[in-house]
Amino acid sequence: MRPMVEVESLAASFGESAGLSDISFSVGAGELLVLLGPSGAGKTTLLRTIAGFVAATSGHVRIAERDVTCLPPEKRAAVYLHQSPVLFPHLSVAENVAFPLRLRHVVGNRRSERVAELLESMQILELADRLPRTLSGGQRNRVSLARALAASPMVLLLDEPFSGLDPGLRQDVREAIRIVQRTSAPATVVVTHDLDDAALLADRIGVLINGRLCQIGNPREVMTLPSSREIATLVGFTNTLSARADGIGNIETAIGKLRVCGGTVSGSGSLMFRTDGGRLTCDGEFRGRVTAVTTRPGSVTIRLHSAAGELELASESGRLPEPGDEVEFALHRERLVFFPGS
Amino acid sequence: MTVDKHSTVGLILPALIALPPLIGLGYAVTASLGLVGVAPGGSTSRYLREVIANHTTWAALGWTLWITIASTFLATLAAVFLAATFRAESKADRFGRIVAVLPLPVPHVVAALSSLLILGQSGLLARVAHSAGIISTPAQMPPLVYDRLGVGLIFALVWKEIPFLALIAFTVLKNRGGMLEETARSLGANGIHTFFYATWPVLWRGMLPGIVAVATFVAGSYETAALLAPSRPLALPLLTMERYTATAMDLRPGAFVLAGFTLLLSLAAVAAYGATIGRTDRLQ
Amino acid sequence: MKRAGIAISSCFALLVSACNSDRPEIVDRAAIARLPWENVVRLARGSAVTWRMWRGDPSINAYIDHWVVPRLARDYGISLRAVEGQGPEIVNQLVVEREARARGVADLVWINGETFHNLRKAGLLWGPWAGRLPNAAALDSTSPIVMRDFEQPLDGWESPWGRVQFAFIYDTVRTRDPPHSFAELKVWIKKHPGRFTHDQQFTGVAFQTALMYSLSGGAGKFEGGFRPALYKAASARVFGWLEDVLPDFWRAGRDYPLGVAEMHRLFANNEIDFTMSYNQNEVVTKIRQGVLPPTAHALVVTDGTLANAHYVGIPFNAPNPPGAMVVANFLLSPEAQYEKLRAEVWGDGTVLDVAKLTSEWRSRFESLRMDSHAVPPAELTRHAVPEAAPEYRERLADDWKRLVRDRAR
Amino acid sequence: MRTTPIRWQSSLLLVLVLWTALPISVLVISSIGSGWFYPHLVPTSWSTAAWSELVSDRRLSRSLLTSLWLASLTGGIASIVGFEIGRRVSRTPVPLRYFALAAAFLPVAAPPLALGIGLQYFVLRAGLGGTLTGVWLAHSAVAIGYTTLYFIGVFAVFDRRVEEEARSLGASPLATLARVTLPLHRRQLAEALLLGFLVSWAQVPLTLLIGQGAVESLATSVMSYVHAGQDHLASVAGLLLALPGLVLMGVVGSSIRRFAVATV
Repeated sequence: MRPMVEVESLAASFGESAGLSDISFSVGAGELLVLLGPSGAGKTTLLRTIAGFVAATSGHVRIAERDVTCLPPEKRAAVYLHQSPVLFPHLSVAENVAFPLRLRHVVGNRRSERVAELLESMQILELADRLPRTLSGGQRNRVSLARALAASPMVLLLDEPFSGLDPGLRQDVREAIRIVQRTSAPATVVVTHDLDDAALLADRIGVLINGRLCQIGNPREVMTLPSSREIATLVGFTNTLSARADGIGNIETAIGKLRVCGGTVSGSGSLMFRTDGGRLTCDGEFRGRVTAVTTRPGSVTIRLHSAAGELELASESGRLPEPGDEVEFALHRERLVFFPGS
Repeated sequence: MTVDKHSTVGLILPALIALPPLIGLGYAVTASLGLVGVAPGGSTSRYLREVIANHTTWAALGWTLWITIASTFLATLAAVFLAATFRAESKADRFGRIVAVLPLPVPHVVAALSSLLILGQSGLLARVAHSAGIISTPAQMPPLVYDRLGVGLIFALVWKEIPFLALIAFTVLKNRGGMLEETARSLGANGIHTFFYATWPVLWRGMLPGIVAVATFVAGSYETAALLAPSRPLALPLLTMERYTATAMDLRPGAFVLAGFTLLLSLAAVAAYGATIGRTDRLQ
Repeated sequence: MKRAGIAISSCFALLVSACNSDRPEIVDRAAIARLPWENVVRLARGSAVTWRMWRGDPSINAYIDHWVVPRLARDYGISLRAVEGQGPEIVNQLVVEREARARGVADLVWINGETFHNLRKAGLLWGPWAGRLPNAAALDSTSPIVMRDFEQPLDGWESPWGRVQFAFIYDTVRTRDPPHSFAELKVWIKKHPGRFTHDQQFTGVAFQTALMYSLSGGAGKFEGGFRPALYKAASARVFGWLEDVLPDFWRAGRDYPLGVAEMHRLFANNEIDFTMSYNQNEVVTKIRQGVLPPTAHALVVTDGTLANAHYVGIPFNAPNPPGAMVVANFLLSPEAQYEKLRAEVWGDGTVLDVAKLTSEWRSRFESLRMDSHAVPPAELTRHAVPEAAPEYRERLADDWKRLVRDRAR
Repeated sequence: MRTTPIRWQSSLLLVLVLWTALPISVLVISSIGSGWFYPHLVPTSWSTAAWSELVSDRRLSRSLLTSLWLASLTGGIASIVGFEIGRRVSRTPVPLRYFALAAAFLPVAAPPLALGIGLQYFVLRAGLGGTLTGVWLAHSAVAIGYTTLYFIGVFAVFDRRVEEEARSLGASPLATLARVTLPLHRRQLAEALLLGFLVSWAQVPLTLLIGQGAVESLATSVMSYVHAGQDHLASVAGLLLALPGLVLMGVVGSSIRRFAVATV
């Protein structure tokens, strides 16, 4: 796929927040990259540097093979959308969407047709004459995206579009983003904290920590084989056991010995796995005492105290233990990840 | 649109506005040292010493200070009282707030003229007193204009200051008053207690920058003093103008000393304003 | 953003040039003095003349704005504009303009004794020019009051305009038998505490000067230039007289009205029983304007009432000297002097010698009926006393401020 | 939440109305009453002579026109320059903002008389002494201080993300200013124009010093009429001076409150 936006060893700093250093990646037309990372990792700074609101101290940004590093925002064909949708308060919805068209001297009924078309695609045609302050959160998001589409951008940069939205609204926004993908297929970069949104939307995921792009790959790869301890905790590896590896697959931990497929580096480190990395079975080789049972929408997790400390496992079967029961559990070898070092 | 390009421009432009007063101060200082102006000789502190030694200078300064403090104090008192009275959203309250603010755009010279017509020795007040039989000739009327206490002048200045301070008081109470007072009330404080422990602390901090601004403006006001101030002691602006237009050449540099001095005072006011703004900012 | 900046500054520059275009360029100044009169008039035709004068008297303003201005425009195409400026301000203004080497604002200035003295001393007047005015031929050249300004020869540096005499104004109802001399005045003041005062400007100093002459044996002693020793003794008597009477002054002499207008307001509002004017006929015009009550009447003291003339001068940096000369000449014309003399207009004495005029003008001047409220001309001339050297007045004004007004009481 | 009991309020309102109306009504009576001397409580006769002077006497109408012309020009330049400076200052880092605030407050705090005395030499050198332009520049120097303070307040609360969105959607800096920033601030610009207008409208000492008597505004004419003892003409000039402010208060009334909120 032809890269629509390329970032090459980019570095930038913005006020007190972490400076970006040596970041390189590219996103093809129609592809959606999600940027994950703890807050203050520089995700927004990276987005604003691509958009042109922050000056890169070194490195290059190319959009459709054109070097835009030194160009002002309006000449980059990259539309940046703020966290909560920002509409022009003095213009109606139709006028907001028409704004980019006016700038590109699209006139007369060609423009009004295009506006109607865009509003139609976002299913908000009936809001055409409304003023922004009279719209609901979801409607404002759709207008903002429709307006972005009107600029027919080559690159779409969405800064935390889901933050602060209730589940129903998140679904609505995800749907709107897909429409954008389908209609003008810009290269899209979305910054978010939410793993579900990342998994549902992303063609690829990039993890940013302290201003460095630590890992980039398809969702499954990043979610199951995090390349560092921080990424692992970020993508949901909540259980950590201190362990020693002998280099050929045997791992010694406080709760017992176990094998891991594939060779690992020898030496002490920590073994990490998600709540679905183990399950309660009557003939499990490990023992633990249940301390709490929490039911979350869509999943039940059991918190148990083992020789190696607190662990949290997802429970599949209907039977639920009571806090205080002694249970046995087994670990799925292929879902464990070992990281050497402290 | 990087930040640094703008900060330099953002710095130069405001500095341009401060240029006229600074140039004025520069010229006033050089002229008062005799370096420039009518009889430019070598730099001499003669004029400076003459003004400082002259008792009319201190009388003028003292008197203008008295007028400034008296009028600003009364206006603040009235503004706070108005703010406390017309608090609610009823029609009467809103009407009260509008009337209180009405004189804001009326020029100072108009207030001074009205004060002259009302409080003059033979003004409206004297005629009311006459028709009420309290006095028979104007001479029996206590002098309220061109008088040592400057009552007429204070009346005009207060009439002009109240709208400005009241507006600030209304705004401060609307934005920051509410919650604090409700908590005080819920803790059983009666009207007066609430005022002193909840309303007043917020109010005076919020009004402080406005009070400093108004005091500075009143101290420098020329037209009100020209119409209402006494011939002795001369108000500072009048003394400055009298010396500036004096035909005797050695009196003129004294005007520059006084002008320079008042400009320095306004610099101090800016510092005071900065300090109060700083404090109230930290409060928000 | 740069384009916007350029646009703003260019329209600003345009504005500045537009406002300055009405100033005529300056003709070679010295040459004008030698030009024949027709050329001067040709140069002045269609030009603008700014006249800085005291605008504190509505009747004088009416005479200038509604009588003089239209005629100048009709006869000479000159657009005359009067702007505010009394003696001290005129001197100060010219000093500041010379110091800043700036183009002058005023073409003509209304001045007299003290101001003429200061301007001449500081070389702030243009000229000499007055001698060349055609109408100057009709001046009352024999009268010391017209041809000598506070004992200073005119030498063509200023052109006479009018004659005035100092007079008190009192209310015939409130004061049945007014005092006729300074001695009687002193007795009257003590008997009516708080009902007498004088102002701080020109007319107030005139009162003090007249008092000085009366207390030191008449104006004759003060002729022949300024003698400091005489001044010291004479002024001591004046301040002694004042100190003695001050407790019975209005507000016990602690405050003083600023100018003659404030005096009239205090008098009209029954706060004091005397006001003063350096124009014997002012009482007439002020009654017509409703500023003074109809029962007011002028009064002249027997010890001698100051008479002096007032003049017009041309500043050293006047942008339009020819225009100023034509205006000065018009002011000396018989019709201008006659209109000015009429009591219901201004009542300002003429500086012309009626005998030198044509018979038709002579009869019109003599037939002018004196208003009942003013002092009869005969009595006026009998008591007329010329002003002495300007230094007397200047020193008296400054010393009074220092010794009387500003002294802690 | 009220601190003074209700029944006091109506009488307080009456006192407030009297206090505010008295000075203005005295001017009205004085402007149409003739022969209003002590001890008459009410003028002996009424006449519109003073107001007819507005037509006949060139001096009063001339000073009215001068004032209108000066005040609107000052208002214009002050709102434009104030807007531009306020906009740029809001982009500078915070410490610089305090410097800008102090710089802008200086011409406001400096007493106009002292300012006039200090600047008269330079105005004369520039050949602007006694000219309308000179006086206009002096008034603008002060008015711009006021409007800059006002706009620094306005832009401190302005959400600049709207501008970023416009730029990102392809608008050049100028297009952003023309299509977004300016339309959003139409009302504040009008208020700044009013503010600049009122600063020049009420100014006296600067007009006297820089205008050197050749430029007579309505405000200075009030003083010269008082010194000439013509109280009725002074009252006419005074009422004309008070009028626009009071009328505009009605029209822009509520926003005057917002204006103060922005500056404090």
